[in-house]
Amino acid sequence: MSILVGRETRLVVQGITGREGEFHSRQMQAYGTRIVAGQRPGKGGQRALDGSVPIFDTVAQAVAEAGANTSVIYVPASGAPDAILEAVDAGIGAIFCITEGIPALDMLKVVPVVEAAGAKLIGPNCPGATSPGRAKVGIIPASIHREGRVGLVSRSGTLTYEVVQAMSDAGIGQSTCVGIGGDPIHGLTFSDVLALFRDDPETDAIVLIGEIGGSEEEQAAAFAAEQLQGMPMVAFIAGRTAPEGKRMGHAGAIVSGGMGTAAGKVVALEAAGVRIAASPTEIPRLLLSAGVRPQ
Amino acid sequence: MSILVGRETRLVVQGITGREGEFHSRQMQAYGTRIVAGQRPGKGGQRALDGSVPIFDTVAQAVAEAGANTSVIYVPASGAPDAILEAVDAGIGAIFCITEGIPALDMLKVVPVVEAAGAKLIGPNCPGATSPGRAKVGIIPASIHREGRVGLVSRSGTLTYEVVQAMSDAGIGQSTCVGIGGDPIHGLTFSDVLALFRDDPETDAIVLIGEIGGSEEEQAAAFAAEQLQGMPMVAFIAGRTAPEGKRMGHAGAIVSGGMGTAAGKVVALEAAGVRIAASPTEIPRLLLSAGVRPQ
Amino acid sequence: MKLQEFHARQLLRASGLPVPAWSVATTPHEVGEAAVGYLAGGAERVVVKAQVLVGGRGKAGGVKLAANPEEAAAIGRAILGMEIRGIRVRRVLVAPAADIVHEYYLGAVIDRAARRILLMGSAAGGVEIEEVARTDPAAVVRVHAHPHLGLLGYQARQMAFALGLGAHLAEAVAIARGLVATMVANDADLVEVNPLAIVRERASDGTETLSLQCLDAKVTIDDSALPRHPELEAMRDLDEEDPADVEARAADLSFIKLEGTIGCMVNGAGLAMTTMDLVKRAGGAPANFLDIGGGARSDKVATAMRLILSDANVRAILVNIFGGITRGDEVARGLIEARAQQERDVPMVVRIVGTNAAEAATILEAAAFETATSLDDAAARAVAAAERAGAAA
Amino acid sequence: MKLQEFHARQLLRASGLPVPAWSVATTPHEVGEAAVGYLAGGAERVVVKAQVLVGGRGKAGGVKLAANPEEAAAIGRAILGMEIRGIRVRRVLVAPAADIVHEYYLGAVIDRAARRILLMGSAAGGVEIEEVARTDPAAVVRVHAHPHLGLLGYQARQMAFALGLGAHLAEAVAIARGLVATMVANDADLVEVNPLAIVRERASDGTETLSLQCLDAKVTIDDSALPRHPELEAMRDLDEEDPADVEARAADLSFIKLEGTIGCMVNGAGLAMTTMDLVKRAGGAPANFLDIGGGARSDKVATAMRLILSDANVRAILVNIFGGITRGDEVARGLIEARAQQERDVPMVVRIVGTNAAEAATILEAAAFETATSLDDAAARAVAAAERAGAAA
Repeated sequence: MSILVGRETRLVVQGITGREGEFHSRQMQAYGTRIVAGQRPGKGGQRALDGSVPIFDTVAQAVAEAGANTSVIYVPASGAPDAILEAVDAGIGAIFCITEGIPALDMLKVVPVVEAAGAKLIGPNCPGATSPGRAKVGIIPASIHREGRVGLVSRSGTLTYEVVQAMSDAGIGQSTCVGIGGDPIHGLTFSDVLALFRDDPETDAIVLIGEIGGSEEEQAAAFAAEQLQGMPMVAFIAGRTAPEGKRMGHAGAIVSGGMGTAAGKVVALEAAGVRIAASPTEIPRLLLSAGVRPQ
Repeated sequence: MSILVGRETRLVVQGITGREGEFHSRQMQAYGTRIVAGQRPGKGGQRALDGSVPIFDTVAQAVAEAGANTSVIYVPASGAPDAILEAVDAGIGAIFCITEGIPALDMLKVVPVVEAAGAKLIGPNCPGATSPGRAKVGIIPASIHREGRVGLVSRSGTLTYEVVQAMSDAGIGQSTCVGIGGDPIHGLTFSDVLALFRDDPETDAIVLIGEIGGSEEEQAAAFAAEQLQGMPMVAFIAGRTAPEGKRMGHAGAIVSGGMGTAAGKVVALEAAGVRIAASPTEIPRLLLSAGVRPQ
Repeated sequence: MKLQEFHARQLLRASGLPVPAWSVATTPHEVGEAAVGYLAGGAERVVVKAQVLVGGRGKAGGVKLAANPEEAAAIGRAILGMEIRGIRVRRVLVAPAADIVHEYYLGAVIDRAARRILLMGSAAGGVEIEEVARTDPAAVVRVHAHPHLGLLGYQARQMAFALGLGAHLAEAVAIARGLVATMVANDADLVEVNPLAIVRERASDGTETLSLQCLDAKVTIDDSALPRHPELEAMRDLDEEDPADVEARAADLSFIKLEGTIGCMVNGAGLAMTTMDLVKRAGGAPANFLDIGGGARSDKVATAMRLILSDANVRAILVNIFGGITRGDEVARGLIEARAQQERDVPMVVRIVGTNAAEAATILEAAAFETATSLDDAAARAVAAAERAGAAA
Repeated sequence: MKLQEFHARQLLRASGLPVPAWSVATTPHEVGEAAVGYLAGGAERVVVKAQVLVGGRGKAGGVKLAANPEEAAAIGRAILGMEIRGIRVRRVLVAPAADIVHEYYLGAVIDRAARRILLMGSAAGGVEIEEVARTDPAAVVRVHAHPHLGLLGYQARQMAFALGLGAHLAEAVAIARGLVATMVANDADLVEVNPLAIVRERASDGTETLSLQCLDAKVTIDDSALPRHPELEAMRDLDEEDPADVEARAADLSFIKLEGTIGCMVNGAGLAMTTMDLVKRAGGAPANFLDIGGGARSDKVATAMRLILSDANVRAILVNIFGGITRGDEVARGLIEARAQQERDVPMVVRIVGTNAAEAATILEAAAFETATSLDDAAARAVAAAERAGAAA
């Protein structure tokens, strides 16, 4: 098994005809991800990816006619909230929104609809998820992965790639790597993903890559203390040197009113028994010392 | 037992200081209904009904401080949707909205919120409910009732009183009489109330008073066919002579595009094994012939 | 409340929908003037449409095309003053006739069962949607708007694709969303465009363009919402209303005139319908639906009586009151007052039960009213009284 | 994006909130003129407030009262041109001083954990809400707006009653709902009124009235929403921005100037923060946060380099690129171009891994760049280089 993406994934790419959509669709297909449909209003009936994938006007058609169960969104910010709602309405179970720059108030409206429908939204402004050897959805580079039994969840993109690369280099493979996105309002939280890893028989340990802003790391710490005893967990928190009141690139990465500091998150996680890495390069070492075996 | 209202009812009256609110509160109290609170923004701290009932500014206070679990709304149409939402948010389980003249689009917004919270809304534009000998909530005259084991559900007010009076005169008592309201968009439907009667050990037979417009009687027929076999059911449908395209007093009582006719409803109910009364006065006779015994 | 077509067009246009130009004319001369303008502007013909709130204008000869101003004026002369289903035409709408490539239907209603705004579309425009629904249900496309967020972009696209409007996607999406937005902004319970049409237009250099346009508009407003829309209340067409309806509304009575001979005065809508049904069952025909509402006082009773008697067909009156909030004695006193003012002597059967029914009985007896106790009995007596009065007349 | 107080007041007023009159002045003369008007209009004093986007204006002497026009002009002269936390005051706001009976706090923010708009209120106005939350958490009243329906009437009433504003219920409800409406209409992520005050006003006949008024306003706009609000983008105060920030925004780079000596150029926000953290851990201090984004081309690299070097404190540069979408060789070529244009010679440590890292290594080696492979090693080398450069300077 694995979480969120795997061999059972039947992907529809929303915005498959755009530059990013097409580029990453090729990467995903090359990795072995089963892309069953593309979607682009007005291009229904055409085919994408050298004729290998049918394009539909609507996600509902992609579900009905191609059996899509997962979607990935490469639609500009102005259209992305609608794309998410369309996927939810079509009955898609897992929706990965790569799009960056969606206004927070739009997401405040979208997230309750997603939750009421029981769907899983990953992102927006996220790199997607990869279950090495099975499937990848999103934009995480394929080359950095190694099959294994450590689950990774992160708010970041390239920082995640660094950590995954370091793990793979150390012989530590991953069950699934999930980027939940850098926006303040998004779908699955750290705790949501931790719960999925807890229930995944092929995940033995967890790496969490957090950053300043919000309180999801603190909530994850509470979840870990209650629900993940016995499962080794290592965390790294970015932004210890970030000044207060400034957005550090990610819309969600901001310390304000003394809340959301890296120090606070580190304290909470340590109190929950999570090992804290001072640098991403320390993560493989901490995993090994926690009993994770290279494969 | 009984449904919706009973000895366990702890009522807050929203709009207790208005003319209608006060008048009917006295009637309800006289009947034995436990009114634990009144609510009227700005009159918190005062007392109503000759000092017997505390008034609160908010429904949340009425719940927290007086333990209200049921509310009845006598607030003008412009404020009633907000009053319903306030009751839902305060955790009230059963909300009776007596108010007439709420725009349909307001109710389209309110009903999904009520349903998402798992609360029960009865009305708007309804007379309320009475469980004879236990409690009454709303405006149904107390004198017409008789304790017994027939449940009654209706879209109408005075027509209901007629039927209840006729039943009581014939010695047929009621478990609970519920008016679901004459507006096109409302809370509990006929089928919802039928399901409550099905699960009530003290209800042995059901009377349904429908009228033209909408399709709730047809849905109730389908429900009865599937779920109420073995429970005698009698129905009367008002509006056989109503012309198409005109609202017959109730906002919801309209035949349009050939849909919502009395004839269609009668056919559907008859097909489900429901006995149809040609006049309200026939109802007691049909109940007796269906095996209901006078008490 | 139904709006006239020209008012409905105003609302659609205010929501940004593409509604072609129109004028409203009340004289043949104005019709001709309007035609001059549109024909000079490039239209090959103009359409003249009777502005009445009843259906079937076309079949009744209330919609005609004209190729020149003289013909337009002549048509205007023919239509203005014409009666359509009993309604005299006082206004016509004049508009350039469109070169229609294809007609669609698009309409928003309130779906009571789903508790959502329902947008219905059909590629078979120009005919009534109920007709399409009956003969070819699969040809009706249905999309429910989100209860809080309205019609979402993807929903509008689904409608557009299902109607085969992919080539006009952006226009169709804007129109579908605009239709629902019009409904929400105005508290309408129906907003209908039929036909929505692909229209061909030729520029002076001969190039042709195709665009989606709303060629007709039907809007009805939720009566319950009128108090918060004075601008819509102001659109009410009093010319087209029966004076009795106007008086009933002023007195806050729910009154609907029917074809029969037995006037009905009842408290409560369900009971009022039932009373009509029982009159019919007893062999008579109700002259009206009339709900005097809860807690009706004697002045309301007097107004109700006047409304009933304003109908010359009425031969008997059936009063049926179940006293809950309404007090029976109050109604009885109202009846006596009303009878005193009454110019026409019509037999009356009165049934008052419930709150203060005994007091009412005493009052009615003293005033020598014919009374009844059961519903069925009251109906039978009223029918008999009407028959007697009919035979005497 | 933070708005100046006078812009924030405009937005509140546009939403119908009670914001007393104000003027904006850029010269002492204008301050005096404005004061004349308000004092003539009945105000006993006027308040002159520096318009800057940093906190602590009051403590820095940027907010003063004046009893006559001369005093107002003098205060204007003192404040205009003053520096507050490094920002020069170019504009002041002049307003009649209110006779404050009681001060409240009311503010709307986005609650990330609850995924709702959160309205916070406190009866202890005039102080920062974070301060109240720290010292007396129970004194902060919290109400979450409905995600689709906004702040409902009953929620606004709950807030009003909890703050003890029952005597001003209608006003408080309108202000609370207006605050959230302002947030939604403008895609703000903060709308704050502090103080919201009960103000006493005396009419000429001596009668006193008490009313709720918004005496200060703070609004910040969600940067992601600025593309759909050109009218708000136009409120951006370029005078108050570092030219480097303006250039970064134009080049679509995420750049934040800091106090240290080691310039950082990284792709990805998380990695950029981490790079700063590792510089610190290695004993150095980062001069900036800089995310060049995904798929950055060589021209973007050149702009990034120019931004870093515009800071005179920079003694070394650390380039850290993880090639995913971004191609390492492209960045390497960009670095060579940038170095060629560079006016100041600053040591550079480059780490490029991931996509096309091998090609990048070849290019960098040929151009004699100092390279590193691990993150920690790169940080340590950059710190060492900065120390050498510092010692040499």
